[in-house]
Amino acid sequence: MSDSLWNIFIGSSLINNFVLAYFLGICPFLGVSAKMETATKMGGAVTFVMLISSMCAYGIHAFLVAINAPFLQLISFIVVIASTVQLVEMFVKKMSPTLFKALGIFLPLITTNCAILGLALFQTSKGYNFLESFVYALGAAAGFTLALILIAGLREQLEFAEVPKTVKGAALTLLIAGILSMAFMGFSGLSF
Amino acid sequence: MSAEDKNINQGSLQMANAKPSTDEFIKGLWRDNPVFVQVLGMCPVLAVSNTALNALAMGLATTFVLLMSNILVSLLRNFIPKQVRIASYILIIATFVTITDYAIQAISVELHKSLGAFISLIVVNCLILSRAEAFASKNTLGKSIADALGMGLGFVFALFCLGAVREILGSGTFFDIALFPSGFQEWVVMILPAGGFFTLAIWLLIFNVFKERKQKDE
Amino acid sequence: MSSKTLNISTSPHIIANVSTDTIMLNVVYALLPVAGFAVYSFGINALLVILTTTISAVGTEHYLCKLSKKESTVGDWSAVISGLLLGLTLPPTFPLWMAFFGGVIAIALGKFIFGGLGYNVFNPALVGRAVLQAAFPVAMTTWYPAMALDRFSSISTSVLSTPFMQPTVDVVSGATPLSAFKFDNIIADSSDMALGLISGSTGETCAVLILLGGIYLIIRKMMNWRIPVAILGTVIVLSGILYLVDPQIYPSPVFMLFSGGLMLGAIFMATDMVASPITPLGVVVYGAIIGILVVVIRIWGGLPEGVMYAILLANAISPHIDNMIRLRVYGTSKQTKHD
Amino acid sequence: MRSSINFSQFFSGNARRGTFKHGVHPPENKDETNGLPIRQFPFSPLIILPTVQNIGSPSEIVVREGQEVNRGQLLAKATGYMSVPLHSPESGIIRKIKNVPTISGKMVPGIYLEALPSSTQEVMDGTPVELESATREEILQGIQDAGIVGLGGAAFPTHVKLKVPDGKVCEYLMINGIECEPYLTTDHRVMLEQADDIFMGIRYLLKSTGAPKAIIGIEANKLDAAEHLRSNIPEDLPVTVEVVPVKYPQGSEKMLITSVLGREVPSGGLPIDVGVVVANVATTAEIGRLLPHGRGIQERVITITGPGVKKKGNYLVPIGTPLRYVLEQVEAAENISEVYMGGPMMGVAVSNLDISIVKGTSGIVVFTSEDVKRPTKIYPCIKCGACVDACPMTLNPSKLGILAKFESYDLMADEYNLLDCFECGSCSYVCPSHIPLVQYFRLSKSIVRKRIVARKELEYVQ
Amino acid sequence: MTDTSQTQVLERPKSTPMLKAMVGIGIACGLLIVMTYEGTLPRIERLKKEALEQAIFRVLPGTVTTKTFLLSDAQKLEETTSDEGTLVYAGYDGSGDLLGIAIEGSGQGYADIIRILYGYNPNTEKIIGFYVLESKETPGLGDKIEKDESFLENFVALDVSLNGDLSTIQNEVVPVKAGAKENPWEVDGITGATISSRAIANIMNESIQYWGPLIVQQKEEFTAD
Amino acid sequence: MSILIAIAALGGLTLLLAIMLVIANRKLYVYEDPRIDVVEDLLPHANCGACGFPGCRPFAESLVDGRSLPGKCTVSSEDERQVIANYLGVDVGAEEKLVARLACAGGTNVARNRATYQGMQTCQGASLVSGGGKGCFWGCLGLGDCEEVCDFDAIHMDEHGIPQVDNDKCTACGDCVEVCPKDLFTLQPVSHRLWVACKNLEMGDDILEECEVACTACGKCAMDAPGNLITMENNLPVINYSENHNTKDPIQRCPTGSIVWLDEKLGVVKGRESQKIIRKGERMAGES
Repeated sequence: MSDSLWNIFIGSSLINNFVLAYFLGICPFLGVSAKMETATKMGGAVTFVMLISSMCAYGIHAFLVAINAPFLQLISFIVVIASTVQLVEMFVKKMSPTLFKALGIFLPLITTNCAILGLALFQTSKGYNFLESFVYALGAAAGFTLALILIAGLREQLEFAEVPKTVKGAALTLLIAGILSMAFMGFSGLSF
Repeated sequence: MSAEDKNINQGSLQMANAKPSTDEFIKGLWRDNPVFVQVLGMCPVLAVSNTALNALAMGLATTFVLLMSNILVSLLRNFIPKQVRIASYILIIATFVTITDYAIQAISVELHKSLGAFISLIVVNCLILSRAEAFASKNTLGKSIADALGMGLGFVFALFCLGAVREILGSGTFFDIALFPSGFQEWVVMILPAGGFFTLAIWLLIFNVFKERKQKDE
Repeated sequence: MSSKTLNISTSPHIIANVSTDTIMLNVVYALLPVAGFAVYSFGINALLVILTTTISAVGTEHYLCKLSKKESTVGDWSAVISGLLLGLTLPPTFPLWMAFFGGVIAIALGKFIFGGLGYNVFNPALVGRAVLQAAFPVAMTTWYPAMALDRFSSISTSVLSTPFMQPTVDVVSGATPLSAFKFDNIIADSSDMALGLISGSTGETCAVLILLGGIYLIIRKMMNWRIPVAILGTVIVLSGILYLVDPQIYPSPVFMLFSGGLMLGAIFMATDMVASPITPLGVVVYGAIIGILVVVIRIWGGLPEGVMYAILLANAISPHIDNMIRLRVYGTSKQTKHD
Repeated sequence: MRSSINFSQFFSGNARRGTFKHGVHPPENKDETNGLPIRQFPFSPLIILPTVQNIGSPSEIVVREGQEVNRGQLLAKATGYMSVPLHSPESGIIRKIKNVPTISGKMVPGIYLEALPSSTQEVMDGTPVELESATREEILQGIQDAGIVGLGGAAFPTHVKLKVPDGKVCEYLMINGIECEPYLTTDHRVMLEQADDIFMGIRYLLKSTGAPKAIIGIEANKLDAAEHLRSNIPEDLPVTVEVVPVKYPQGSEKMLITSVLGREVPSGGLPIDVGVVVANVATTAEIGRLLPHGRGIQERVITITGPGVKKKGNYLVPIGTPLRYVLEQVEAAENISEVYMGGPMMGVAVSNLDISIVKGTSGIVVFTSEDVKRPTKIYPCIKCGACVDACPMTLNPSKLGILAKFESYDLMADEYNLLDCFECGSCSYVCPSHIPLVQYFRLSKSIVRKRIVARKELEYVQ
Repeated sequence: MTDTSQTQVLERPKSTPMLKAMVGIGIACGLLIVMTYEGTLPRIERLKKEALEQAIFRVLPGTVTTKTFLLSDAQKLEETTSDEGTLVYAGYDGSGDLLGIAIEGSGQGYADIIRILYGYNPNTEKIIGFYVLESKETPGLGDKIEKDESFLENFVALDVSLNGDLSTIQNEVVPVKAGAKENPWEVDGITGATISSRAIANIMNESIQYWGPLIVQQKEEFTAD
Repeated sequence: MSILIAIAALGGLTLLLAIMLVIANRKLYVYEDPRIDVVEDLLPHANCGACGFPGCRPFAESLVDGRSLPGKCTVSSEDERQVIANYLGVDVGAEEKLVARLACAGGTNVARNRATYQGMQTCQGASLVSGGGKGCFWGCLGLGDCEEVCDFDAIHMDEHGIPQVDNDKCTACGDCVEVCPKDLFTLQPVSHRLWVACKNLEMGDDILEECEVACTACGKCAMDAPGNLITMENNLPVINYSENHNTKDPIQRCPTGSIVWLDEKLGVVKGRESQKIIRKGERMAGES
């Protein structure tokens, strides 16, 4: 069942949004969605890392199939992705201390961002070819960034709202995410 | 996130005072519950908590990985240079996750299917890495085991809380046993992603209310 | 002259004769004919559903205010609007216990957690409906034909189904024009749709009355006319283009306009002031987004109807619209101002 | 992306030619007094003169207790450029020199002057400023010496305002006869009754600013005044009369300039940045009347009106007349509850009847407890956008109000142009939720200004 | 400030311990994983096989034994023991008579791809059983395709008989509205789950169009011993 | 076979990774003093700014740099400061504890209102409307902005609408000083026992119509005070704290009690002469 690239993109960004439908990457999502600025930066970082790790994952998978060692899939994925991310992290720390400060402890946590490993695992299990994987990663990153930015906008606005004290914080973000997740259900079944 | 910061701080301060391991165990269960208080490891909590069984299995799998990695990290803590610690921890964690993955497949293919990719995703559960980084790498084996068990069981508890609510309301069953007479209207939303968000948010609210009450009492 | 002290306050010392509660009350007035027609065409069932949602929304608002030790805000009529709107978007034979639950959710989740009136980033009624749609998809898509003969004499058993139990389907379900189009490629008669002689949610069927209500509010300047105009305009243009491309596959703009909840959504839901942008250009963009999403979801999506999702999504986007589209402040250059 | 998009004007509606964007239409309530000619107000037996009557520095008292002074005699001299002298409004004896209350609530040094009952109240003349021979600077000096401040209400020293800075050219002298405040008819009557003084004043102003042309801006609800002025323009004077639509706050100089010339005064700038100098019509008339005699200002025209007053009218009131005395004379009602100096849109509520009329008092509006319509309840902002559609500065008062409520003052100033707000009150007027927007903004502005000063000081220290 | 610079120097370790630690851990981990993999592999394969057989029993009721057939590149069906390639499974009753063929099909559902297994009787040219292998359809709505009894009844004897020259099926499998089934080749939809039920019919239609002629033409492969 | 593959693959992979990390470590290393984190952890996280830095982290940085001493942090306890000092091996740098003090005592029981203020119920808002409705222009408006702004629960409005500072809880963060539109708060060392609880610049008894406890600028305190301890400036007594001010004498003859003394046991006390006002005030409070 080959799908058009466009539908793969719509699927991974809107229908099966990584955050709102698969719950991937919730931790950074809760942390950095408070401000638009950090949200966009984080979105950029995740997009970058996703594209890299999607390509890495494609290569690794091909390699592991070649040497007939499927049992090494998970560990190789995570190790390669983690090291790539760590490189990025060091690079950012060196190049832009302000960006590093803004993303704070979440840069190392990109490594432990399920969205990135999830992407690698899903694209492999769906058996996408290189181009499809790339589009899939692009869609996933776009969806992640979209969700992040939408929530950041709402949270920024709710900074200036009389939110009951008990609800403030993670609970509020989760509730918004829940409502957004329902709104995204409107995209289900979307295909061109 | 301040809750998390605080916890790490507490962790680092606690290494100074010699507290018994039981403390490490109990704190993870309730006071510093990884999910409800620290808001860590959300992905599996939300994704596989649509039935109580899945939640329990996932929780136990995570606890196993957490325990084993905490043990290893604690043992190797003086051997691993600081710069490569994260990479090493991830290696260790990934190994145990792979092991768990195969073990669950060997137990039940059905269960493995319903947990899906989320077993593999235990690797990136922030909880495990943060315990390895913040606790096991600085503490003795005994304490690390206690911490892992406490946090792990706290995680199981949280997952179970979610899974039970979502399964009972969403499917009208509990561990696949029908709880209600036939004709019960399932609240489908509970097993949908949105329901996961809502249920977790409501549990967080309950914990917040408890916290506020306690503060008021003080 | 009196010896008592004068009152002092800040300028201006006179105010225009409008008040938030009168605005809200007028929205209720505008909704009443729609609700009346709903009762006329779907009978006693619709009446019960609308009453239930309204009562539960108002009750929840009152109770939550009490719980948070605030003065009850029931008097501003906004909860009544949410309850009424929710009732108008539900199927006529919707179980009352679910409707009640929907009213509670609309206020608690759609409004209270954000800090009450003025801070609800989503339209509360739609949040309630979205949860109901997700929770009870079957009940939410079980339709009842309009103008049934026994509509005033009998109450559907599904309406009165026991709380927490599945409704018993006792009526021949009538498909909505949209689902008929989506799944069976049948296009309903447009004059029937305009007059509300079709099945659908209680309040979405009579486009004429909805339009009249909207015009009343626009004349009284209690509604931003740009929003419905932008939404309906976008839908007409987009579906018009598609219709011209291939009238066999794509429905006509008239059908798009009068079917489903588009009218009700465009006029009464999307215009929720709190959850929509504030600048004139902003609301036009907002309306256009809703229009595009409605067409996309209806034509290419898996669901027959997408107005609710479109508005919720646009609600989420509206802070960004407000952030990006601002009025040029008097005396500032037309170029982007940098600090 | 942050600023608006160019064609936003198209969507914002309300962008008629010949007027500014947005604005409101409060009920005018001018009919009761606009037909009443200006009448001399009785001299009060006691005059209380605060030394702070203008924006800028206070004047310095040059008389001593017990001294007898004549009407028009200098009582306090200017203490610098941003200051004007104070002249005696009545012939009398200085009773006391001590702190007196002002409308701002502050106590400032002041003079208690007891009128001499037998005095004829003849005005003392000074050195005239000859129109033909005086230089620009001499005219400005003459205006300062006459103690003239903006009589429209702002009380900004007129000579400062008229000064065209080096390098700037004044293309138009704009005479502001708009009077958009409800209730007030002061300028209306001045234009009808003091046309000659106005034209004389314009001569002085044209000379001092170097402007080739003067425009008198009048709102369409004072067509009789416009007609009267138009038909009396001296042939040699390059003056035109422009009638602009009735809309509040047309009388703000920025709005007037936009309406008449289609130019926008840049944010943070002055009218002279677009080649215009604006003077209030009453101020102009006063200049035309006082300068040829070298007199100081001792009285002004005030509209005294409102439901709480029996003898409504336009009065020529000596400056320093205590408010209590004024209200007694016009037979104010027993149950007065609110008194405003200025109009109801931008005027200041009086907290204490012991204060007195000052140069900037353009009107007194009295409400009784029965007429006051107070918002009973403040609702949360529902983002209806009424304020956005009202703000003449095209700000976003809704957002500003929410930010002010949550004390994000810096954000208000940096992102939402708080400091461009001139507190016209349009937003509060239309707000259905009765949010005290103007008060929020006034507070926010004062805090932001304080912070800016503090920041500058810090930079200076560093 | 001297101690600060000292710390800085101390913070930079030598490279060898880093290399040693990493490689050591890597090798140890590799060992552990391989051991687990090898240890669990037989059981996992057995479990998988059992699960597959169970599924086959469901779509071909009464099956006692099964055989796996591979579709070769030359469009030939051959019995096989491997689990690679395009496979179908034949089910036989106790007396060794062919009950039917279990065929896998997949296609786009409402939320994601749906994988189904259905039983096809090449003798009667009817579909005789149906089972959902994998679906992420909306619980309570789309997942009725697995539970709805009246829907499953469609597949007890769904007519997919071939046309005269055995090139394709005579009547396409057509989804219709719930309760509107008139012909044996029509599939009754599910109220409220129209898309998912349609998807099943479409997947089946596409699949049987392909497999029907193939299997009937090589029917003897299955009966030959 | 698969064992060999696994070992080779993983070994190779980790080796590659390690090499990469080693290189990265060399090339891209950014040094940050780890003590900053530790010190920040030890600070109270109040981010109150009383130390003169924008928050706890910048203060921690300056502590580690040696630019400031732990004593600057007025929020943390003596012990906590000592811990930081020990950790960094520096002096605590003790600073005397400061507390906020209010220069007004004109509660609703003794002060008159000129007008009834309507609008925003904050002092800052009210002060913009003719200075608020209070008779005394300089006096406390009593709407509690300081209570609201205090993060340490150290300020509470009493029954007459005058803020009372809890000396134990006050950290001298200065928020109340900043927020008070009438500038009535000052930060003073706790050892300053004598202070003036009035700020009105009027002279003579006229002011008493507005407020019974206002300073009338009679100058008796200045006369009674030893040496140059008190001088009158702008109709108000000014206390020269560099003089020895450990005497209660100046307050004794104050007719309105506007100069006060902090007694260790009794709290804030007023002079003999003003006792009648306090009694009167109490009685009035009882009646209302």
